[in-house]
Amino acid sequence: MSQVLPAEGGLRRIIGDGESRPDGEVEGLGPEQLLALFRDLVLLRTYDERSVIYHRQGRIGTYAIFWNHEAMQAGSVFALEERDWVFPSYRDSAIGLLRGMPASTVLSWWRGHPAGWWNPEDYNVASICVPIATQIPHAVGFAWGSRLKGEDRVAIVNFGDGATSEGSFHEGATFAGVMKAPVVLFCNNNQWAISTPLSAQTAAPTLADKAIGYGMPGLRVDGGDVLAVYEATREAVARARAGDGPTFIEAVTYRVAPHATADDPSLYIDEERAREERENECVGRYERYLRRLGVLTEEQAAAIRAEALELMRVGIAQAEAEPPADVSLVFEHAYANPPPTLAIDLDELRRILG
Amino acid sequence: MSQVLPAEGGLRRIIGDGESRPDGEVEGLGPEQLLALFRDLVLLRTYDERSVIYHRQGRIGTYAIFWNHEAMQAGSVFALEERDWVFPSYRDSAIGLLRGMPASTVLSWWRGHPAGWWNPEDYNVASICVPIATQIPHAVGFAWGSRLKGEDRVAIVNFGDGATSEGSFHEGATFAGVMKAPVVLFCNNNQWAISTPLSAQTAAPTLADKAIGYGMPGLRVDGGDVLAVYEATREAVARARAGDGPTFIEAVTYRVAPHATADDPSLYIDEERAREERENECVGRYERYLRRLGVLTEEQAAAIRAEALELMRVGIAQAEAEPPADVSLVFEHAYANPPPTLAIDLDELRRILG
Amino acid sequence: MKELMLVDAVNDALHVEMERDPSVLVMGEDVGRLGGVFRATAGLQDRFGAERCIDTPLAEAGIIGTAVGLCMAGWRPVCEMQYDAFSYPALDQLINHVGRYRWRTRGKMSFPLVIRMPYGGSVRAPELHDDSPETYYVHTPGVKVAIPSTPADAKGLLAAAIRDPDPVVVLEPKLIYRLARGDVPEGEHVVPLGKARVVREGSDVTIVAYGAMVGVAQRVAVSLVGDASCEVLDLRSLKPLDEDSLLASVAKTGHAVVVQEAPRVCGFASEVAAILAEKAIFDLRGPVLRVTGYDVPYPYWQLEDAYVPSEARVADAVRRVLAA
Amino acid sequence: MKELMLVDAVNDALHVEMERDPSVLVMGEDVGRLGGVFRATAGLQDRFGAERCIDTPLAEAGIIGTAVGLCMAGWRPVCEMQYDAFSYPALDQLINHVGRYRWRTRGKMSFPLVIRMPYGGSVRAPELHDDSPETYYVHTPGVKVAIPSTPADAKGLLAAAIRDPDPVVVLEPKLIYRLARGDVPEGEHVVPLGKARVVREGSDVTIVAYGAMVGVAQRVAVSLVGDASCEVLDLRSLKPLDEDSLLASVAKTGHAVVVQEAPRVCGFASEVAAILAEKAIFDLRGPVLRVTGYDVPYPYWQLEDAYVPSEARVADAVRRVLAA
Ligand SMILES: Cc1ncc(C[n+]2csc(CCOP(=O)(O)OP(=O)(O)O)c2C)c(N)n1
Ligand SMILES: Cc1ncc(C[n+]2csc(CCOP(=O)(O)OP(=O)(O)O)c2C)c(N)n1
Ligand SMILES: [Mg+2]
Ligand SMILES: [Mg+2]
Repeated sequence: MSQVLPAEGGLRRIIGDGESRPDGEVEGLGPEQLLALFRDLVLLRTYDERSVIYHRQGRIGTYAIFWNHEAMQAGSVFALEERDWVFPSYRDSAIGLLRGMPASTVLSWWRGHPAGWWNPEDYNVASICVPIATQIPHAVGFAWGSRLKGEDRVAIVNFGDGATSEGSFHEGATFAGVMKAPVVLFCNNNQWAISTPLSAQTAAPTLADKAIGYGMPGLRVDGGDVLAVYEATREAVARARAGDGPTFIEAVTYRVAPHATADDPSLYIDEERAREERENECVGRYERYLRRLGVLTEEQAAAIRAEALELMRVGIAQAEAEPPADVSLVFEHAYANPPPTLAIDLDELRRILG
Repeated sequence: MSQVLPAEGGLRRIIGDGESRPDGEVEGLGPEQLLALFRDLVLLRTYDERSVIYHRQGRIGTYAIFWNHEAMQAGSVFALEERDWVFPSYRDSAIGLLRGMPASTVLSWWRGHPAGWWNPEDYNVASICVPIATQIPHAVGFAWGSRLKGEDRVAIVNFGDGATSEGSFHEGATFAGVMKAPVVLFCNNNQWAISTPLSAQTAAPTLADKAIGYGMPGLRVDGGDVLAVYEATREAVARARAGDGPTFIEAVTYRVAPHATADDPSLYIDEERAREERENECVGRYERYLRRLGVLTEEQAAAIRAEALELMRVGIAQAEAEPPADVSLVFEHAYANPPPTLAIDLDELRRILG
Repeated sequence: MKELMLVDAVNDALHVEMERDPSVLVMGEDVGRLGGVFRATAGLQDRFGAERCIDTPLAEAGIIGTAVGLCMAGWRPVCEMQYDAFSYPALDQLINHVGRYRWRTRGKMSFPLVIRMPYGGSVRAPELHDDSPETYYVHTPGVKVAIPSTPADAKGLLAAAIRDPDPVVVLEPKLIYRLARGDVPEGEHVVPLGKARVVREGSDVTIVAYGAMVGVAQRVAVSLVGDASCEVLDLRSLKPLDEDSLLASVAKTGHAVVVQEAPRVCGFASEVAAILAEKAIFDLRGPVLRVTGYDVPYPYWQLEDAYVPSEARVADAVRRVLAA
Repeated sequence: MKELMLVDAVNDALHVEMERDPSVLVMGEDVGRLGGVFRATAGLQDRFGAERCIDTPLAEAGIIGTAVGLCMAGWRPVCEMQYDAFSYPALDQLINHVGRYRWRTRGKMSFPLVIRMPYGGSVRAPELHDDSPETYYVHTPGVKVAIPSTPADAKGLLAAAIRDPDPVVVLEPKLIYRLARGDVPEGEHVVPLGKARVVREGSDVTIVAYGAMVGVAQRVAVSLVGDASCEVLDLRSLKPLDEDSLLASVAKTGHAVVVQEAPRVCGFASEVAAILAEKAIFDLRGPVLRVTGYDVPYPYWQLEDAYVPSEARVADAVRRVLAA
């Protein structure tokens, strides 16, 4: 029976508020790494803000905004080795950028173009998962299977608060505990599932309280504090690597943007609470921390932003330069050995399309 | 956010061991009730033992044995009012007997005869549920719906330790917590799911530890102690009636009989542990308790057994006297307004059967 | 009569039926405060309260599973699945319980629940917002399936589904939620299940369709005027199925083309073709052609127009059956 | 060659393939210590260890969901679903991931998992131990489906499924697990997917069947000798389907009867009939009749013989197609 710490009550924090609450530090993170983390945050933030604009311009389709989720994405991935795998939810569509995936790839996904479908093995990033919570068993199976093969690979799976209500979460977490899979179940608790508040999702005191039911530790961290997210994930990854099994991390934040470009949160969200959160959004919070620490200058920050913007300019240009997809792609890749009917269907389709 | 007691560690017990551990008493249970409870236990035990014989004699089909589960079934149902509903698993097939259902009905179910399919409203006992854990959302919906209608009805749902791994358990429990449904989730933890031990089912320290993840209290009780089961259930039912929502009860026992008549436990079970448990089986344990209390005499016990045996004799006779099912029953009852094809199919079938 | 978009006709039906029968409730993800991601349930929570228009946890099997229990408590739940492909977690409850429970009680208890969802493609959406799952539902015993193609039918079929004592799955073609506009009777309006609609009379070939494919069939029929006289039949309800109208039409035309968005193998078009091969074999003067989605995953949207049956593909099939 | 029962041929295939390929593992409920409730996996845990023959938690969606991840880690999982009707909780993973993931990676990653399960009725079992779920599987893009009717095919088709780079569902007719005995090649034995088997030659009518219905068809063919010359075709694999053998046989006989245990609407018999209505319409000299389970819940076992296609019903259908 695995040793279980009771889930934490308070939220782990490192970054102070510049006033009463003092700044902390993460052992082992030097200036370069602190800057690298800032670069990651800016990259994701820029991707997100540009995407909303591209959507308005009709250059990409519906888009799931992740503004103010960057600290959870960047902080958790920063705690991984390159060989570790990430299993993103649709909310984490751009997480591959942190692994060197071109922006054009993710933009193409949102443009409904085949160039948006990558080979997970190229980045150790699984496909964007649209059905809520269903990627959790995938991550668990991958982690368990890697361990069986004697490979030192950890998997992290990102999902939301709403996802914890799905049977897929439960069955994935159950397997993770039993198989002692080296996996991190990373929950972004932004307190909303589209228009459904956490209070309508579960009666559990905290989401981390679910962890003990799977025999794994449950950590709670401020999801807007990239350093706290990093440190908690690092701890979970170390536990996984040591063969001590899975960890559930609840990162608490608040969704301040619409669920997606098609959504109108004014119908349900607490604007007051959202305004507060916006003023304390995760990228600015970290930037102010670095300034206080004297690790980041105006110029560096500006340069990093410019770099990210440039990357997006290139990205959208490349995405828009993609040649139209050939109809053969309707049939290709569905099977390694397709049933004979598919080739006949393609021929007929070509004949009709002329 | 509902008040949550942390799940209990030790097991609740009332019945002593006749030696070091003294007997307790349940407040409010007088001699009649104590005897009534004994009658229930004997009735179920007799049903079970006769069924195994009937199976060997080829008078019923495969049968899921519940020997030594009687205390959990009888103790929990004894804590309900007639108007409260029971949602049994296939392991609890005879639980309707405690609500006045004729033995012939349950025997007919195991004989694959339509007479075994009852109207739940006649006994406030739902249909026997074969797919594991899938009856849990039914019980939750029923309890929630009854409350919405302003009806004072509690639901109890019985399931096993293995069932707690299913998504249906998780989603049902999640709804129960959120809707504050007046439902009792009663888990018979007999430590086996066919040949799968609890250790391969979950890494949770105890099953009761799952309760906090749904914002409900988790109680742990000795499943072989009918009085402890009764008292814990009474507490949970009171909470439900008071509008304070669901409770999870883990009743811990050990499966000493084969999973079902077709099963060969010698391939996996711990015979040593099983022998111990058999010596401490729940009906005998309660009988010895009543003797020590001086509430039950040899004669009474014999009479109660004879009564139960007679009821089974009548039951099997009635079940075997059922006329063969008419083929029209293949089509009836599937729809209230059947598609027209069904009548045509029946005519054709009658023509062919001649 | 007032002119409504299809999605508003759905909303109208829900208002009218909840008004009419206090045991009807609506439940699903985001159906309450938000009024549904397509606004199909807008206004219901304000009108009937949060206890009869319920925002549920994000758990489809839990929604359908608790709905079974709600039926046992005397409710008539109308469950929304947010999208077609997100209804699959509930298939287990649907197959093993929704379709079987009435039978289990030997007809003593009814399970008048409704499962409604937007379905179908061509909406330029991310993966898994485009499925046509009717086969999974119509193959399941004990469950009925209706699919409207007009605002009036969207209201009338949903009303019929809500009043029906059996479980009914209503698939709403999301592509035309706002594209289809039409006159809808005000107040109570019921379109009985199991009655197909002859959308257009013709003498050479019967084009059988449902949902968003009815519009495609109609446009093909128009485009072929002169070359071929096409009868367009909108099935409206797959189970019960109006076999009489189907057979009558094919007896007249002698030719049939069946259109569906779903993959071909074991799709409903195959069922229609099989019925014709059994009951209209001597009326058929040519092959029965199925124009369907392909037996591959529904593609990224830049290619979806090549996947979903197009006017060109349907017209080509019509020409081929007539040429054969 | 040695004579084996069908279930032992399954067990033999698992031993041979696990021996041959160290990346093959077996997982499911009670497959390890117990060797499966039908003993199909007996001996595997002793032979290959608890890490390659895994007793999983009681969670079907978890089994198939983690199997997807196991594929990504380089394994070839063979998942047992304990019974047909208990595979439904995993349909969501099957439809939304198993059948789509390879496509999602643009063919770069393979998902060579196998889902095998006992299926079908007539075994005098309690409710929900009798389903024939092939439609749910065969309608799903990206997934292949094989169904053996003999011990040799049970071994050979399972071996083919395990070696196939695509996901394959293998449905094993539990009724004949121990009733069907026959010679089975020892060691490696592969029966390619997509090749039907002419069980018996005939000239008047083709009886198309698979699984336990092949035996029924054979017995009917024998019983009708003199009245009608029946060709019996065992499809063996529903996807890929051997259309050539099907069409060749019907081109010869001009008549077809298709038999399945599953409910009729959108069953595979409908698919076969639809293919004939499209590609053999001018060969057909009578209606295509489907003899199937009915569109109602599979009944309690005292009535199951009236539900499952019987020799009498199949023979009656043969007479009717020839009389038409
Ligand atoms: C199985 C399934 N059901 C429903 C949906 C529709 N849907 C998309 S996002 C969403 C809310 C998810 O909330 P949460 O898990 O908290 O993640 P967040 O969006 O807040 O990051 C829903 C219901 C889906 N994608 N998958
Ligand atoms: C969904 C589902 N999967 C598998 C089965 C087959 N099965 C019948 S009983 C059983 C074990 C159940 O174990 P548990 O929940 O502990 O209940 P117990 O039998 O011990 O009372 C299994 C796997 C089933 N009935 N339903
Ligand atoms: Mg959320
Ligand atoms: Mg058990």
